[in-house]
Formats: sequence, structure tokens, C-alpha cells
Amino acid sequence: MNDAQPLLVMEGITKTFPGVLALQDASLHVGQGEVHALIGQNGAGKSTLIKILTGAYRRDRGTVRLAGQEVDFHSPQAAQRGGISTIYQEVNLVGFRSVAENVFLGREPRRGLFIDWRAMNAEARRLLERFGVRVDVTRPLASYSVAVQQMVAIARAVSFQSRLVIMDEPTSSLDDREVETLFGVIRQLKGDGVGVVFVSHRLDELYAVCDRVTIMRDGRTVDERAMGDISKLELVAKMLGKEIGEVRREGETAFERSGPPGETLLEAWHLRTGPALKDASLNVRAGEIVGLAGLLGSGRSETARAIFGADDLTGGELRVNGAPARFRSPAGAIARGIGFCSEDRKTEGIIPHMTVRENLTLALLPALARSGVVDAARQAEIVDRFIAQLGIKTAGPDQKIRELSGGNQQKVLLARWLCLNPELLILDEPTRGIDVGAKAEIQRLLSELAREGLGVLMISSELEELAEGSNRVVVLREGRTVTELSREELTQDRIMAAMAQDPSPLAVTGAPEGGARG
Amino acid sequence: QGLPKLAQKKTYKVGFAQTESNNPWRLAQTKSMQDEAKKLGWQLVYTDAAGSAAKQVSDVDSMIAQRVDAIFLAPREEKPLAAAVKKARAAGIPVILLDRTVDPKLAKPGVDYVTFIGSDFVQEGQRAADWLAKKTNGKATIIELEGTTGSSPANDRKTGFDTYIKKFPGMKIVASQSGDFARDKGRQVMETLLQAHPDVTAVYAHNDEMALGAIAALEAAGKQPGKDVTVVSIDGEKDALQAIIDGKLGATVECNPRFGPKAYETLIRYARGDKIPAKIINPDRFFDANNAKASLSTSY
Amino acid sequence: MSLLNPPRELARDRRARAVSLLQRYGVLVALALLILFGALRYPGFLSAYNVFTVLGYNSMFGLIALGMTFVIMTGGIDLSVGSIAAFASVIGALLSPHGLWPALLGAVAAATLLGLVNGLLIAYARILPFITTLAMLLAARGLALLFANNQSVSVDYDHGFTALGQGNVGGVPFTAVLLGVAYVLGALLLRATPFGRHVLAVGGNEEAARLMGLNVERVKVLVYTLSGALAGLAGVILASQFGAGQPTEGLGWELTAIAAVVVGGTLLTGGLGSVGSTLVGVLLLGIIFNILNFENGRGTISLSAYWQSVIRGAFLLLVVVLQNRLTRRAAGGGS
Amino acid sequence: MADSNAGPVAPQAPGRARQRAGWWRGHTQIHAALAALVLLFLFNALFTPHFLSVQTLNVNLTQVATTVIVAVGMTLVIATGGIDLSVGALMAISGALAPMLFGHPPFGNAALGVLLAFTVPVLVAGGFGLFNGTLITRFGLQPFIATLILFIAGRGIAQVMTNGQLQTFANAPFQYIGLGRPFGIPFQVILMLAVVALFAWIMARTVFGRYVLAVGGNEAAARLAGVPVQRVKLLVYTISGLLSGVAGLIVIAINSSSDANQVGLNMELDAIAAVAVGGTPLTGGRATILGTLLGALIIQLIRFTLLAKGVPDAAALVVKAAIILLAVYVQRQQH
Ligand SMILES: Nc1ncnc2c1ncn2[C@@H]1O[C@H](COP(=O)(O)OP(=O)(O)OP(=O)(O)O)[C@@H](O)[C@H]1O
Ligand SMILES: Nc1ncnc2c1ncn2[C@@H]1O[C@H](COP(=O)(O)OP(=O)(O)OP(=O)(O)O)[C@@H](O)[C@H]1O
Ligand SMILES: O[C@@H]1[C@@H](O)[C@H](O)OC[C@H]1O
Ligand SMILES: [Mg+2]
Ligand SMILES: [Mg+2]
Repeated sequence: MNDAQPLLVMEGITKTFPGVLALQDASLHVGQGEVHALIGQNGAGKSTLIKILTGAYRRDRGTVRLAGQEVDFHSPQAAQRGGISTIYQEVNLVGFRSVAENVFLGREPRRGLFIDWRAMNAEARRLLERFGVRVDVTRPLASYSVAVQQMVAIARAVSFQSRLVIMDEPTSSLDDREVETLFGVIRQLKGDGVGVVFVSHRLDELYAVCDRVTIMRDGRTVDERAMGDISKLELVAKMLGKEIGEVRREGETAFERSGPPGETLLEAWHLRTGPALKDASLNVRAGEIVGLAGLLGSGRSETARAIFGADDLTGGELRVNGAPARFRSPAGAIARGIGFCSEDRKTEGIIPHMTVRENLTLALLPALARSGVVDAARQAEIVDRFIAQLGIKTAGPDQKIRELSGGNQQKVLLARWLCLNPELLILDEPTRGIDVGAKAEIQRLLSELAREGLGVLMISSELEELAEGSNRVVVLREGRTVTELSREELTQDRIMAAMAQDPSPLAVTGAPEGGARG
Repeated sequence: QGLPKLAQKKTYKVGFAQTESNNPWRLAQTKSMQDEAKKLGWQLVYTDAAGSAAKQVSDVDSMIAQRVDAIFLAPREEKPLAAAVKKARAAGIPVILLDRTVDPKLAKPGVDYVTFIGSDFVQEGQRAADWLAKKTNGKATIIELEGTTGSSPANDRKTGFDTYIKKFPGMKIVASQSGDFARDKGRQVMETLLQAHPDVTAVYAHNDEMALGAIAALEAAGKQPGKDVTVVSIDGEKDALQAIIDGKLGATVECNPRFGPKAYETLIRYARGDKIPAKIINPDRFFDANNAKASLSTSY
Repeated sequence: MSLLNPPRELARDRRARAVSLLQRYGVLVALALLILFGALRYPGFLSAYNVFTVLGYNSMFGLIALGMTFVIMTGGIDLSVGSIAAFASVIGALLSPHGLWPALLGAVAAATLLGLVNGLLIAYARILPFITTLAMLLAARGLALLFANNQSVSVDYDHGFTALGQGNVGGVPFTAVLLGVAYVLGALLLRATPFGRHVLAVGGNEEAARLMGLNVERVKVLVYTLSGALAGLAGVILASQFGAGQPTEGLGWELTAIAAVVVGGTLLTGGLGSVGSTLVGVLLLGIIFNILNFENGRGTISLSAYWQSVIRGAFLLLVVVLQNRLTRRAAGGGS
Repeated sequence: MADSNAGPVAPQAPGRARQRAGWWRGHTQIHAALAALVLLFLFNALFTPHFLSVQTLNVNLTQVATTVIVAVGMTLVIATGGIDLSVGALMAISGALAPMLFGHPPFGNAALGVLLAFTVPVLVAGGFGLFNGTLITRFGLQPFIATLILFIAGRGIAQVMTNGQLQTFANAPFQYIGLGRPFGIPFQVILMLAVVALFAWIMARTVFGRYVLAVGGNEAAARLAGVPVQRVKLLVYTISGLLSGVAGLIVIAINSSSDANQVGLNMELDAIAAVAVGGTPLTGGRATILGTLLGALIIQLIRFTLLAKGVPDAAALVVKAAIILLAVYVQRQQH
């Protein structure tokens, strides 16, 4: 690297939250034009370190130098003005506002006192083209998929012409091709001498774009290396704090194929809920893991939601254990032994102000209660067991779930369903944003449960996970099941092929200029 | 230019702009206006300002827009309603004020409006004070329960009473708080003031409702209204007279809400061209133990 | 390379556009129908006199509702507007001997100050808007009574103060003109200036707005200050129109304003809304009073104040339920 | 299955211990409220003559009882992220109904009349609460507006029923609810404490209590976790209605008269203020019944102090506002 003058130097950063020592003397060095990987288990402190850099949190101790000068940003604005732009872990945009507004919020192009809508929309359109995103920039952002939203966030961050761009798990909701586009952009940035901090739990991605890596564990920086000088195996070992020997061979997922499946738990025929889901059919048998594949927006989530009774069916039929079923609400599905873990942890998963205990047992409550009164002892016992079993990193069952790291929140939500002993578990992106260690645990857990007879329907954007973990994979395209791949045909390429076949691109007709809804 | 003329007809379309309908007094006033109109076979445009002077002005506006022959106005406030009076006159519609008047600096009887019919709130306060002074031989520790803060009956009844008792060194007001002309509020305020001033010997309430509330409070505190504490108030509603009969309320100054007959009669005389006095003060009675029983049937 | 945009986008699009039109103009249609009803049923209803006096009276609510619209679009609420208006009317009356402008500016400034206090407490002391402005509702009322020493304060008629509330240009009362101007500016502010967009962004997703580098606190302080200022203006009109500063006036105005804003289709949760339809909402709710008065004038029935409030409640129910049907279909699906 | 792959089963004691620890951590806000209350109490003990007397205690407790009972329902509503502006109006309705029942008992059976007077009005109020809930769940109205409708129309309904007339009465068995003094303790105070205890327990121990918080904390997530969101909402508004009904009975019992114009006037504000001062954030997802009790007591003591000290109405308003803000500010730290 051309470290004539390191771009960013963070030293001795310490941060405590009530009851949690999030960062302890952590450090981070990034050179100009360097793409720097930041990795660590869930809860290692990555996001916290980033939020301290961008002024979203105040640090307790430590120094931050940007291009030589000591800086101390009091707010995200300050950091932005200081030349740091950030893509936060949770997509953080304003859904009601138009795509263009979301790109330019806070620095709208003006003519005199007034916003220059024409310029703003044109500029936004141009910017997004760079990412192969062709959308009506005057439409509310919320009407686009998580993927589009993520790309908008990235475009916004990049468009600041900053010296340092921070990406906290930008790829967790992108598919491979989108990831490739992103990498293209990152390389451009690199070329322009911009520094990039890149957080991801997908190791291959790190090797693909990063020059150096900083490894964190339990709030400490445990190592910093050139990406080339460290093997995946060593990397994982370091972030888990284990001996290399203990770490399983790289590249392999933790699934262990289960035995012959049992009788059919679920049959779905020609499900339709609206434009997003037109005709999906699939079935899941006891003891098997069925993968659900498709591009973003292909309707996987809608399929899951339809089965679970979260969206109303406008067509098609469901059979549970052979008997026809129609769920007007999730409660109905739960009563029939079905569980569902949404892809959107923040808005559809956690109850932020409730404790880990209450979040974990929320769905179990009726079973935990005697005539409406909760059996606290049993509750505590179950909670303790699952915290131990899934290795949830928390100060205790009474910690508010919003204070947990992204990955640990995800584990609590998994536990919410596992503690029900469901017959069928529907998981939408279950390992999204989960570190390799935890991911392996979860995958192992799933196959174990499957072997004990649990049926699993698993949505995942990670083809490897699907290929390795599923007994069968059902493929969706534009709201329709297009094919089903059996055990034998299961390879990443074939899934990809089935998913992507002639993806008909369509540009959305441009809307009236300045068409922002007031 | 003087008052708008009013043609002589056998029936009129008149407006009655009421201030509020949240106490027995107002209800009695409205009822009297409506009943009398029915009796005469007149058409009455009734509006209720729900306690807002501003709305009352716009109510009058809507009467003007409907071209009523005349407007009876029970103004909520002296000053804001002068505006309404002027608008009506400009539109050539005669106005008669009921119960409360408007600021004489802004609108004059005989010029801007025909006349004011009602009671003299200041005088009511004085009459209450006078009775209390006599009853207690000029020695009393008094709690005053004020009407709705800022309303003219509250202000005037306070002035009338307070200035009058200044003549008596032995009479002092130890606490004066608003009970909003309401029984419940009056009770609560009284309960509290009783704790701070257990030595109170007299209560002056700006209307009967609060007086009745105060009586409840006194009894709850183990005092005997009428014996340990003398209560005097204003309005003369039925419940109050009953309380006098029961020996709990000392006296109440009548503030007669039955405006109907006098109001319409005045309008007829005005149309006929008779000379109308600037002020028509109701001959308000005074109720105490001597006449309460006899007057019960005729009170509202 | 295509990033989704599945066909559904287009489908959603057309429906959304259609519905959002219906939604924008649904209230307008309702208003038109109500006016038509009145015009056909009551002589004098459309008379210049009635139209202008109704506008004049409702200009106060209009101004307050305008400020409330901005507050609500940030996801907040301002319960103090009624008291602040009363307070401003008192200050205006007290200053009226110095002429219209000194009184106007003085009173509005005083009200703006109270609005500023609201804003600072909400943005920096982080006390919830509901509580902050609930406290200000009490405090401003108290101040009004203190300054007025418990009585309404007569205004000075000789130095032009009453021109604002009682004057007119070619029959059209100043107050009505003022209202129109205020709403045009308001609409511009919301649609065409960064501030307006930031207001909506803060209401749409406060955390995101902050992380995206908006000065959320500043935006909040500004909207409550604006709301205070407009309430102040309404107060001055109150004093100037009715010739008195009235410390006890303005009870429940905040609810009227909030109802108008919601009837106009602005989300109480913030982030979405329009200024124009608030004005429609104000007139819709205002004209109901007028109609009830006229109904009583027909002599067939005489609705007591009690029946009137029942009817107003039922009417509000009707409008918001319809409004809500539309709004919800418009927002339909969009996550 | 989950049992078969059971990890180390934690002994139960620590579980409970942690729960208690959690309770304390979870309820820091009531410590603040408690402190504020103690301060007010000491102040009065020192500077208000005759303050330390059973009499004074009784007066304050009896006066605060209705506010507390209503505020408990309000706390549940607010915990689901809602608000109920209709409580005062519902008190008026229940208050208007009762005398009609014991006034003209069916079959001239007085006992039956009283029995009905205790039940029917409360159920009717609960029914209106259910109506609020339905507007919110079925029609998707925002709680503020949904309950604003009955805030406007509800009192009108009560006034229409009574034609606005005061109903005065003397009926010992019925008035026991307001005047009874078992063991010298005012009955409504016992009722108040019972209600507080019951709902504090419900919130702390029952599934319903957790559901209420879950709905207020993240409705979408709660629904996906199988929480019957709609039913929970319907229930809290119904409860709020029922408790308002009870409060209405108490008020008229104390006054031996029912005045539809006055019963429950401004109760919504008192109740909401009590909830907020008690440390329940109006944003939903969190709640403390005990805090609400303390909050109501604080406000009551403020009112008492100001009156006893003869602070004029106007100034009192300002002081009250300041103290409410202060109390809320002290607690907002722990969010
Ligand atoms: N606001 C907060 N309050 C209390 N504790 C917090 C808060 N935010 C983070 N923490 C704690 O700090 C630690 C680091 O969290 P952080 O989000 O930085 O982890 P991370 O490395 O980003 O994990 P992930 O890969 O899952 O995103 C975790 O133990 C988390 O529980
Ligand atoms: N056009 C759209 N309008 C509204 N929401 C959309 C749209 N497209 C996608 N979404 C949302 O974005 C997410 C991705 O779309 P969808 O779920 O239909 O496809 P998917 O295959 O499930 O993708 P994902 O991997 O995100 O689950 C979902 O939450 C979906 O509700
Ligand atoms: O007591 C009466 C009061 O309630 C009414 O508002 O004005 C006249 C008074 O006599
Ligand atoms: Mg993170
Ligand atoms: Mg999905």
C-alpha cells in the first residue's frame, strides 16, 4: 500500500454501554486507496467501532486521527463533513421519500432558495445507473426491495466524494451479481485513492476485494494483516479465538445431510397473494430441509409469508399434515406447529425495548402460562438453556434486545421459534449477518433438528448454503415456481442458472420531474 | 345614524345567541327563550357558542347572513361581543342584550343596541356581602369561591362583594379561588381550602352550584354548614332553595334566568316605537330562611 | 443488468398514482358536496357576507392548522396552540395603542418565543412533544391570564390595529387574503425547499435522518417555533377581529387543528402529508358549524348544542374513515 | 425435540433472582417519581399548616382516586402505543346513566335498581371503549383521532340523554361507592388501590401484560410471533372504557348529583399527565402502573399545595406546567 501517510488511525478506543464493555483498547488503521476488511464474531464490536468513528456514539477513551489530524466527530454530519461517509448495517433511509431525495437528503441541489428537482432526479438517476439500478427515482423508496434500498444507500455514500467510505455489511441482502457491481465500485474508489472499510461475514468477499484485514474479538483488535498473508482457516481461528485445529476445513458448511424424509408436513399449491407472488407450489416433508431460491424480488419472502398466514392468500391452497389449512393470521399457523423467522430482523423481528427473555419466549408464552399467568421459573429455565445452546452473547436475559449486536439478535429470534418445538420451521435468510462461527452452529443445529424430524423451509441468498444444506431446492422467478432441483442435481451453478434464466430487465417509465409527493 | 327600525309584524324571525349550556342557569335561560317564542309563534334561530366569545360573534354573523329580524344576545364577554353588536347594527338588525352587557365604550344602548336586560352582577355581590355582614355582625373568616376565571359575572361578583366588606374590619377573606361555576370543582377546592383554613366561618360562592359543592365538602369535613359555617351565594336555583330550607345554605341572591317574556315584550314595544330605557334591570329577589319555602315552586 | 423492478412495480405505480389523486382530491370533493348542500338548502348561505365571515373566522384555525401540519409531519404534536393564540391576543391588545405593526410584531414575537421554548425542550431536553406542549398549554394560558389580569383586554381602535381583522380589499377580508398567502408560502416551503423535505425526512425515519447527517434537532426546533408564530398570528387576528385580547379564548383549538390536519390526510405518525389538503380540512370542519346554525334557522328543528356536538363527532368519524380508506390504499403494500 | 437437545438446565433460583433484579432495573423511573413525591410531601409537611392530618390525607386520596383509576386504563392504552382522549366523555355517559337506573328502578325494586346502576353504566362505557378499539383495529384509524371522535360526541351523548339537566339524588346504597368509609378508609380509595394492585400484577405476571408491551414495542413483530394484536388492542380500549365508567360513578356519588356538562371534564389530560409523570413513555412498549399511581399523586399534591398556599389560578397554571416538565425530565434519562 502507498502509506505515505495513513488515512485513518484509531488507537486505544474503549467504549462501554450499561453492563457491556463493547470496545476495549481497539484499533484500526486504513491507508489511502486501501480496502480494509473488518471482521469479527457477532458482538465483537465492529459496528460500535464504526459508529464511534462516525460520531454516532461517543467514545470513552482513545484517539482518532484522519489524514494526520486528530479528530473527534460529535455527530454523523460532522463526520460527513470531515470526509467520511457510511453505509450502516441496518439500511437506514427514509421509506416515504423518493429514491432521489434519499440520495441527496441534506445536500439537495438548489436553484436559489428552492430545490432543483430536475437536476436532483437526473443526477440520482445517473448515479444509480452506475450500479445498474434502473428505477423511477421519483417513487417512494419503500416501494423497492431491500436490495434496491441497499444499493441506494451505497450510491448515496459513494456520491459524497469522501476520503473514507465505510460499509458495515453492505452485501448481506445483495445477490452475487449485485455484489459484483459493488466490488466494481469499490475498485473505482480504490483507484481514486479513497479508503474503504468493509465489514462482512462472507469470507470469500473479503479475499475478493480487500487489501488488509483487521480482526476483532470481544471488543479488542487481535490482529492486523495483509489479506494475502492469512489463510481463511487462520482468519476464522483468530476471530473465534480457537486453535486452527479446532476449526473445520475451510469452505465447507456445517450441514450434515439428514436421513430419508418422513411423511409430508406441508403442501402448497399455486399460492398467490398479489403482484409479488403469482403461483408458487412446494411441499416439505418431516426431517428434510427444503431450500427456496430466487433472485431478490422473486417472491421468496412472499411465499414464506403466505404459508405462515402473514399475508392473505388470494389464490391457491395449503395442506398441513394432509389436512387443508387456511391461516388468517400467524397465530393460526403457529398453533399448527409452524414457525417463521422473517428476513427483516429490525422491523419484523425484535421488540426493541423488551428483554432478551421476553423476546425469546414471546411465541411460547401461551404454553408457558397457567390460566394466563406466566410460569417465571420455567421461562427462566428455557431462556437460560437457549442462551447457552446458541451461544447468545448477552449481558443476561434482562438485557434489552436492542442492545445486542445484529447477529446475536438474530440468534434470539431463532431461539424464539426453536423453543416451540415446531414441526415446520420457515427461515427467511436465517444466517444473514451471522458470523462464520455462529453460522456453523446454526446450520449444525438445523440439520440436527431435521434429523429429529423437523421440517425446514429455508430461504437463502447464499447458494452455497442452499446447495450444501438442502435436500431439495425450489426455485422461484418473478413470483412463480419455475423448477425444483433434487438432491442429485444440487449445485450452485444449476441453482444460479435456474434463478437467473433470461431475467427480463425492464426500465420504469420516467415520472414527471419534481414529482415529489408533498 | 340611530338604531335600525323594526317593522311591526305579528310574527318575527329572531335569533338568540347563547353563550354556553353547561350549567342550570344557562339551561333555564335558553328554555325560557324557546318556550316564549313558541308561545308567540315566532321563529327562533338558536345558536350556542360553547363558551367561546369568538364563536359567538360568528354565530351572530350567521344570523345576520340569515337576515333575522332581530337578535337577542347573551354576550359571553363585554369587549369581543361589542364587535358583533356593531356588525348587526351595520346590517340593520336591532340587538337586545341579555344577562351580560357589552363594553359601553365600544357600543352604546339606544345607539348600537336597543337595550340591556339583566341583573347587575356587582350589585348581586354587594347584596350577598350585606346579608353576610348582618348575619355575622361584621365578624367572619371567609373563603370565596370564584366563578370561571375571567368571566364577567365572576369579576363583578368579586368586586361587588370584596369592596363592600372592606367596610367591616372584622370580615376578612382568607382564600379566594376559582370553582369554575361548577359543583364538583367547587367541592374539591373547598375540601382543600378547608385543610389550610380550618378556622373558616363563612363561604361566599359566585353561584349556587359551587355553594352546594362547598356544603358537601363542609359536611365531609365534619362541619355543620349553617351552624359552624355560614354559606351565601348567587342565582337562586331550586336545589339552592332546598338547601336553605334544610338549613345548610344561608341565603342566595336571585339572578333570574327567565328572560323570555321580558325580552320579547321589549322587542314588540320597540317595534311599536315606544321609548326603551337603556337598561332594564330584573327585579331580582333575595332568598333566605324567611321566604325559601314559599318561593321554591317559582324558582328554576 | 436488472435489479428487480418486477412487473409489480408498474402495477403498484398506476394504482398508487390514481389513488393518491383520489386521496388528494377526495377531501376536496367532500367539501364541494357540503357547500353544494348548503347552497341548495339555505338561502343566504352563499351570500358574500356569509362566505367572508366564515373565512374570516376560520382564518385563525387555518393558520394554526398550517403550523400543526408541519409539526405533525415531523411526527410530533402541538397542544399549546390554543393557549398561545390567547396569549398573543392579549399581548397584541396591550400593544395596540402603538399601532398595528408594533402590536403585530410584538405579539407574534412573544408567541414565537413560546414556540421556541417548546422546540428546545423537545429537541434538546428530549421531552416528548405531547407532554412538552401539554405543559405549555397550561403555562401559556396562565401567562395570558397574568398579563390580562384575568379580564379580556380591549384594543385601541384609533391606531389602525383593528384594520387587520376587520379591514378588507374589495370586499375580501384581509384575514382571508392572509390565510391564502400563508398557505401558498407553506406549500412552497414544504415542496420546494430543503427545509420542507427535511421535515418530512425527520418524520419518516428520525434515526435515519440523523445518520444521514440531517440536523434533526434544528428541524424540530424550527417547526415548533413556526407553529408558535402562526398561533401568535392567529391570536393577533383574534384580538384585531373581535376588538379584545381574550385570555380565556382558544380552548380546544388544538384539537380542531389536529382534526383538520388528519382529515386533510396527513399521517399523525409523520413523514407524509400535504399543506393544501389541511386547508380543505379546516374549511370542511368549519363549515359544519355554519351549516348547523343555518339548519336551526330553518325553524323545522332546533338542534341543541348537545346534538350539535354529537353530529360534529359523527361527521368527523365519517370523514376520517373515508379519508383513511383512501390513504391506506394509497400507502398499500409499500413496505 | 428441543428438550432432547437440552443444554445445561439452569437451576430455578437464579432465574427468579435475576427476574427481581430485572424488575428493579426495569423500574428505575418510579424511583424518580417516588423521590419527587417525597420532596413535595416534605415541603408541605414543613410549610403547609395542618398538612400532617388524616383529614388532609383523606382529602387528597379521595380527590385523586378517580384520576388514578382512569390513568391505569390510560397506561395500558399508552403501553400499546395508543392514547384515549374519550375517557372524560365516557365518565359523563356513565354518570348520566346511573341515576336513571336507581332513580326509576325496574319493578320498583330499589335493590335491583342500585345493582343495575353499578353495572350497566360501566358496561356501556366499556362498550364505547370497545367502539374506540374497533375504529382503531378494523378501520385502522389512528388512536388520537379515533378517540377524539367520542371526545367530541361522547359528552354530547350524555347531555342529550339528560337534556343537559343536572340530576340530583340521595341514594345511600349507591353513594357508598363515593361516600362509604369501611374501617374509616374512603371506599373509592380502597377501590383505587385494588385497581392499581390488580393491573400492576397483570402487567408483571400475565401473558396479556406482555402482549400489551409487545404490541406497543413492535406491532409487526408481535403479530408474526403470534400475538393476537387486534384482540389486545380491543381489550385495552375496553378496559380504559370500563375504568372510566367506574370513575364516573364515583364522581356523581360524591356530589349527590350528576352533571353531564361537568363530570370528567379534562380528565383525559389529567390522566395522560399522570401516566407521563409516572414514567411511562407515551411512545408505547413500556409501562409502569405503580409509576402512574405516583404520577397522579404528584400532580394531586401540586394542585393541593398551590390551592392551600392561595396561589392565584393564573400563576398556579404556570407553576403546575413547570413541575410536570421537571418531573418528566428527571425520568426521561432511562430510555
Ligand atoms: N446501544 C447499545 N447498548 C448496549 N450494548 C450495546 C449497544 N450497542 C452494542 N452493544 C454491545 O456492544 C457489543 C458490540 O456490538 P456491535 O454491534 O459492535 O457488534 P458487531 O461486531 O457489529 O456484531 P455483528 O457482526 O452482529 O453486527 C455487543 O456485545 C453489543 O451487545
Ligand atoms: N416492488 C416492491 N414493492 C414493495 N416491496 C418490495 C418490492 N420488491 C421487493 N419488496 C420487498 O423487498 C424484499 C425482497 O423482495 P421479495 O421478498 O419479494 O423477494 P425475495 O426473493 O424474498 O427477496 P429477499 O431475498 O429480499 O427476501 C421483500 O421484503 C419484499 O417485500
Ligand atoms: O351563575 C351564572 C353563570 O353560570 C352564568 O354563566 O352566567 C350567569 C351567572 O349567574
Ligand atoms: Mg454490526
Ligand atoms: Mg425476502
